[in-house]
Amino acid sequence: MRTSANGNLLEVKDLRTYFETEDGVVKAVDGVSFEVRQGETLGIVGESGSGKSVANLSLMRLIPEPPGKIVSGSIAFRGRDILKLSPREVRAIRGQQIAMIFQDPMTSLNPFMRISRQLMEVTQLHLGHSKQQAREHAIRMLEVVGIPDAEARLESYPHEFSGGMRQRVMIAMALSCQPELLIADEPTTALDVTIQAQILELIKRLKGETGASVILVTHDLGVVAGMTDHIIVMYAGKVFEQAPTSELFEQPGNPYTRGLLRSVPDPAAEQGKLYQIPGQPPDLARLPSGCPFAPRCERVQEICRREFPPFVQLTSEHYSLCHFADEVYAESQRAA
Amino acid sequence: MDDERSTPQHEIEPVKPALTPLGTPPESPIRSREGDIIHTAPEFAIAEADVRSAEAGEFVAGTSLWKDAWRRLLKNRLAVFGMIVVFVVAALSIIGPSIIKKTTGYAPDYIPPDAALIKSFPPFRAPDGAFSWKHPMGTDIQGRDLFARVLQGGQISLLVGVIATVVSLIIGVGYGAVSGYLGGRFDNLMMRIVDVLYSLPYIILVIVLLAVFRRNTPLGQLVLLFVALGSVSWLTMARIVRGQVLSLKNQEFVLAARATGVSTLRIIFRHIVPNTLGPVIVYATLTIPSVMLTEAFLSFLGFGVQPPMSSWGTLATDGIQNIAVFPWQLIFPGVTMAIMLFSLNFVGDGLRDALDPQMRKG
Amino acid sequence: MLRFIIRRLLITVPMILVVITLTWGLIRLAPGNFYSGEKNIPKEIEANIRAKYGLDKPWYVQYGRMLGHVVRLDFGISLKYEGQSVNKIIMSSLPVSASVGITAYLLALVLGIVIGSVAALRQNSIWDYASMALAMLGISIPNFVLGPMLVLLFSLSLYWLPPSRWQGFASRNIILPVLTLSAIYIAYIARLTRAGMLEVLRSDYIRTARAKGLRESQVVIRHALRGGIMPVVSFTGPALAFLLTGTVVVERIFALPGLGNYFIQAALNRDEPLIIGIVAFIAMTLLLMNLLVDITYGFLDPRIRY
Amino acid sequence: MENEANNLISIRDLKVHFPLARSAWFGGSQSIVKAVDGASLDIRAGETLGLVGESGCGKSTLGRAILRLIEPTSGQVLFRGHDLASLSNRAMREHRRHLQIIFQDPYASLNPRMTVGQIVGEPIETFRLAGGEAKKKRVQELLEMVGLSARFLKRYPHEFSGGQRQRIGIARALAVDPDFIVADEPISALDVSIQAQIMNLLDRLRREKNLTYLFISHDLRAVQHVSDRVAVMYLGKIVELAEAKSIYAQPLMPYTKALISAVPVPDPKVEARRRRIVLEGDVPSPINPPRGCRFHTRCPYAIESCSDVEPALVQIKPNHFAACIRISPEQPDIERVAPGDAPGLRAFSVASIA
Repeated sequence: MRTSANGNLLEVKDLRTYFETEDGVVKAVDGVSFEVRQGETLGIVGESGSGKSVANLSLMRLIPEPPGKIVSGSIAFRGRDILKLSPREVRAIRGQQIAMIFQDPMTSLNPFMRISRQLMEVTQLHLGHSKQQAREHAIRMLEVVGIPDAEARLESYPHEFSGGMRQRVMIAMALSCQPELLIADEPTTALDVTIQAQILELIKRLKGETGASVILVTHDLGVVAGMTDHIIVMYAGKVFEQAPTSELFEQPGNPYTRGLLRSVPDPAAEQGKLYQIPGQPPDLARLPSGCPFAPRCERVQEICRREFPPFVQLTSEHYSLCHFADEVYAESQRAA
Repeated sequence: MDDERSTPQHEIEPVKPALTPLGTPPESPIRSREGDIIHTAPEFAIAEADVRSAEAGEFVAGTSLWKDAWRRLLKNRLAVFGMIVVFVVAALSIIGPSIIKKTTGYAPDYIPPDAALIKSFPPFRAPDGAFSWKHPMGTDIQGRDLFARVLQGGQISLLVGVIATVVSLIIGVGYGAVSGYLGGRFDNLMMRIVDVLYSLPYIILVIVLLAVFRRNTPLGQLVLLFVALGSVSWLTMARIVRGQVLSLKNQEFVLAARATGVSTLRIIFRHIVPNTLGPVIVYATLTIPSVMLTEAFLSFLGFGVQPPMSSWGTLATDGIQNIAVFPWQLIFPGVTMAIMLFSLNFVGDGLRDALDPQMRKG
Repeated sequence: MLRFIIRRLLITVPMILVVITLTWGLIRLAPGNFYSGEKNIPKEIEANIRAKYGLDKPWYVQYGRMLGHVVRLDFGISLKYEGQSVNKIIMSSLPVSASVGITAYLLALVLGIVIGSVAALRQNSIWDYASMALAMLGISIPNFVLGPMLVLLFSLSLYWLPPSRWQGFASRNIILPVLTLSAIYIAYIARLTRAGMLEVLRSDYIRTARAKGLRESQVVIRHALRGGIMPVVSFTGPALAFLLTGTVVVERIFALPGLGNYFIQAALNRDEPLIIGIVAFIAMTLLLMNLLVDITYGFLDPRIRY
Repeated sequence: MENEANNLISIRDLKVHFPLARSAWFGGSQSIVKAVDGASLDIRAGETLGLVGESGCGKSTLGRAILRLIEPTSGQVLFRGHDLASLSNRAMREHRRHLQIIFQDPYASLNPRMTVGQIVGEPIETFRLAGGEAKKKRVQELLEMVGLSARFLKRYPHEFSGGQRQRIGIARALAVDPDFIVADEPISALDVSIQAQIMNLLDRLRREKNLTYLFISHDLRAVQHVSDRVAVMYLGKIVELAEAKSIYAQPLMPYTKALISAVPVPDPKVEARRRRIVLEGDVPSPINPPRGCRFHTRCPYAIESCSDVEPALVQIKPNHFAACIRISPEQPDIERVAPGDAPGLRAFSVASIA
C-alpha cells in the first residue's frame, strides 16, 4: 500500500460494507482502500454491482442500516476516522466538508420543496446564515453554476427545471458551504451527451476555483480520462487496480482493466470485432473462493480459481489485484 | 450497486453464479485486430455452469413468477397463519353444522324442548351449572346452540363475501380491461363514469335499495345483497385492471409480440391477462373481507340477511341486545368474524408482498 | 385553478341530480308505500292520503315537484315526523353527526400519522410489528362489535364512562362514540402513512437531505413527511364516504340523534321527503369535500396543476 | 434519394404526432408532440444504418413507426414496393415476418410469465413456420445461435441477467428469419463489458444472416463502431446523414460537431488536447419546436435567417447530406463561411422559385 503522505485529505483503509439479503450476505464493498489528496480528483470506475456507489455512500455513512452495515475499516478524513465519530459529528461534516451529488437529478431534489428552501437550508445549517444571507448566497450559487435569471428561478420547484439544470442546482447545493471534498456519484449518467459535457466542464471549472478534491464515480472510462488524476477500478466489491490516470490508460496492470479499456469502441480503429469480456458479472452473494474475475478472465490459471490474488505494487503509485500483475503490466508496456 | 433508485436488496441479481466449472475446455480463440483473443461464444461457460446439477441434455425447468411468489408467501409467517385460519374456519363452517347435528343433535336453528331451561347459557355449562361440552359457545336467548349457529353464520358470511367478490371481479375486470385496452376516448368516458360513481355516497344508495326492496323470503334478500354489494365493489377493481392494462399495453414485450405479428386476441390472453392476474388476485382477496364487513354492517342495520338465515353480522347484532347480561352472545360471533377478517387481510397483504414487485427486475 | 373549481362545481350539479333521481326511482319502483304498513285503510282515506301527498298525480309531475324542492334546497315536510320540515330535522341532527365524525377523523389523522411514521422509521422493529398488527385488528373488527365491547368494558365493567345518550359535544359521552368511529381510520391512516413514508424514506431526495447533514428529525419532518402523507390525503375522499356509514352505526349503538339515525328510520319508513333530503344533503357535502381534497392535494404537490 | 434499387426501406416525409393527454375533466386545449416531423431516409439492403440523437429527438419513435408499432401520422414507409404505412392491419401482419425489432430494456421486453421457449417460439407459431418437435428444435437452434444454452428452454426471464435477456430478445427477433431489424438502443441498458458482447453478437448475426439494421442509440461511440452510415436526428428531423467514417472525421452540421466533440474519449492524452464545443442550454420542447432551423436556439453559428427558413437535407459532399443553410458544396466548413452568409438560402430560394 502506498505510504500515506500527509497531504492526503481522505484515507480509506480496508473498508467493508455488507448487506443482508434473502440470498445471503452480499459483500458489496470488501476491503477497499484508497486515498484522496488535497485538490486532486480521484475517479472510481466500475460496472454495476462493483460496489463503487456503496463505497461512496459509506464514506458519508449514508448506508441504509439495515440491511447494510459497515463491517470494518477506517475512513480518515483530515486525520479523523469518520466511522468513529458520533452521528452528530458526522452530520457536521456532511454537506459542509464533504458534499455529494447523485446520478439522477430528477429524483435527488425534493419535489415538494422550492429550490430556494433546499439551497438555503444547507447554509443556514452549517454556516449559520440568516434567512437573508442564505437567500443571497443561494442566488450567488445559482449564478455560479450558470443558471440564467437566478433570482427569478430561485422560487421554482425542481420539476420546473430540465435535467441538466437540476443537476446544476444539485451542484450549487453541494458547493454552498465550499466543501473540501465533493463526491460526484455518476453525475452525468442520466444526462444527454451535450448536457454531460456542460456538467463535466462545470465541475472541472468549479474544482479549479474552489480547490476542492473530487471523487468522481462512473462506469464510463471516457469520463474519467479527461477529469481525474488518479483512478481506482472496482470489481465485485474489491479494488482491482489503482493508478495515476495516464498510467492506467497507457499501461493497465490488470486483465479486467485491460478488458474494459479494449471493449470500448475505439474511434481511431477499424470497425470489426470488438474485444469482449466474456460471461456475466458475478453474484456478490456467491463469490468464488479465488479471484472473483477468474471465470471471465482471458489469462486465467489454476491458481486464480484457488487463491485470492495479491494486491501487487507495480510502480510507486500503481497497484493491481492479480496473480500475474507483473506480467500483465509488462505486456501492456510492450504494447505501448 | 449503482442503480440507486432501488433498495440495495433489489440491486443484486438473483441469477446463479456465473462460474466456469473447473476443467471447462477453453474456447477456440479467433484472432482479430491487434492479436486480441476473441471468445466466440463465451456465454456457454455460464450456460454449462447453470445446469451443472442436471443430467447432460436434460432441460431444466425454471421457477415461474407464480412459484416464486408462492415460495415468498410461504416464508411470510403471518400470511401462512392467516391461510391456515381461513382454511380451518371455512372448513368448519361448511361441514361443522352437520357434524354437530349428528353428534349432539343441535341443528343451528333447533330449539330444544327444554328451551326454557337452557336459554342464554354460558359456554361449557350444563343446566345444572356443571362443566359440559354440549355448548362450547353457550346458547342464545332461545336456547339454540351458539356454536352451531356461529358455524352456520360463517357459511352465509363467506358466501356473501365470495359471491359478491366474484360479481365485482367479473364486472370490474371486464370493464377495466375493455377501458384500458380500447384507450383513448372510450377509456376517457368509461373512467369518467367510474369517477362519478366513485364519488357518490353509494352506501346510502345501497341502504335505500335494500330498505325499499326488502324481500320477505330470506333467499330473495340474499340475492339482493349479492347484487347490491357486488355492484358497488367493482369500481376499484375496474380501476386497478385498467391501470394494469394501460401500462402493460405499452410494455416492450407487448410491442414485441405485436412486432412478431401476434394476433390481438392472443396478445390479450397470453401477454396482458396473465400479467394483470397478480394485482387482481390481491385485490380480490382483500375485497372478500371488506364485503363481509359491509354485509355485517348492513345486517346490523337490519337490511342484511333475514331470519331464519343468519350471518356473523346478524348473530353479533342479536348479541348486542343483551350485551350487559349475556356478553358471549356478542363476543363469539363478533370475535370469530374479526379473526376471519384479520386472517383474510393478512393473506391479502402477504399475497401483495409476494407478488409485488410484479415486474421483478432481478 | 379557478377554472378547475368552476368546472368541478358544474359537474357536481348533474351528479347530485343523478343521485337524487336514482334514489327517487328506487323508492318509487319498489312495491308498497309508506302507509302500506298500516293495515286495512279504507279506500276513501287512502285516496285522501294520496291526494294530500300528491301521489295521485302522474309520475313526472311528482318527479318535477321533488326536483323543485331540491333546487330550492327546501326538502318539504317529513311524512313520519309530521309537521317537522326535513330541513329542520337535518339542521338539528347535523351537529351531532358532524361533531362525532370530525372529532373522530381528526383524532385518526393525528394518531394514524404518528403511529404510521413511527412504524416506518423503526421498520421491522417490535414497534412496527405491534402497531401494524393493531392496525390490522382495527380494520378487521366491525365497529358495531367494537362499540358494544368498549361499552361493556368502560361503562358496564369499569364504570368509567357513560354508555350512551347525547349530551352535547363537550360531554364525556362523546368519548366512546369517537373512539369506536375512529378505530378504523386510525388503522387505515397508520397503514397508509407507513407505506407512504417507507417509500419516501427510500427515495433519492431523502438521501440528499441526509447528505446535507440535516438532523434525522429535520429530514423526517421537513423532507419526508409531506410526500409520505400524500396517500393519506388522497384517502380522505373515500374516508368521508366511510365516515357516513361509520356514523350511521355509531349513532345507532350509542343512540345519538344524528343524521344517520334519521336516515335509517326514514329508509325503513319510506319517508320519501326525508330520504331525498338527507341523500341530497349528503351527496352535496361529499362532492364538495372531495373537491376540497383535490384542491388541497394540488397545494401539497407542486407538480399537480389544474 | 439515390440508387433506389439498393434500398430495402425508404422512408418519405414520415410524421408522427402525439396528442398530449388532456387534463383530467374534459376541456383544456390539446397540445401536440411532434416526435417525428417529416423524416426521410433510405436504408440500403445489408447495411447498418446508425441513428443517433439525444433523448426526446424522436429516434425511437421513428424506429417504431417504421414497423407500425406506433401509427405514423403521415408519410410513407416503402418496403419492397409496399407502403407499410398504408397497409391494412392484416396485410401488415404478414409483412411482420420480414421486419423485426430489438428493444432497449432487457427487463420489460420479455413477458415475465412466459418461458424462454414460449417467448422465442411464439413468432414461429404465429407464422406457422414449424410445429411440435421441429419448433422445439428451431428454438434450441436460435438460443444457441445467440450464445445461450438450449437447455434454458423452460426457464423464465427473471432468472437471467440483463445481457442474457437481451440475447433472448435477439433470438425472438431472429425466429422469423427477418430481413430488417430495428435495434432500438439495444445496448444502453447494459454494463460496459456486456455491451461489447451484444455488439459483436449483432455484428456476427448480420453477416451470417445477411440482415439489415437500423441501429438506434445515443451512444455515438457504439454507433460509429457498428454502422456503415449514420443519420443524426434533432427534434424530429434528420439533420445530417453520411458514411460513418466521414461523419465522424468531418461532421458538417454544427449540431453534429458539438455532439461528437461532447463524447468523452477513454484516453487522457486525447482528452487533454481536445477542445470541446459545449452547447448552451437544453433541447427545446418538441411540443413547440423553434421555427426555422430547430437548432438555431443553441447554434453558435446561427444568423437571422436560420430562424425563418427550415433547411432541407441536401447533399453537401458526395454521400454526405446536411440540413443547414449556412453551408454549401462550395464551402462545407461552417467555420470558414463568411459572416452572415447563407449559401443554402440562395439555393433554397432558387429551388422554390423553380
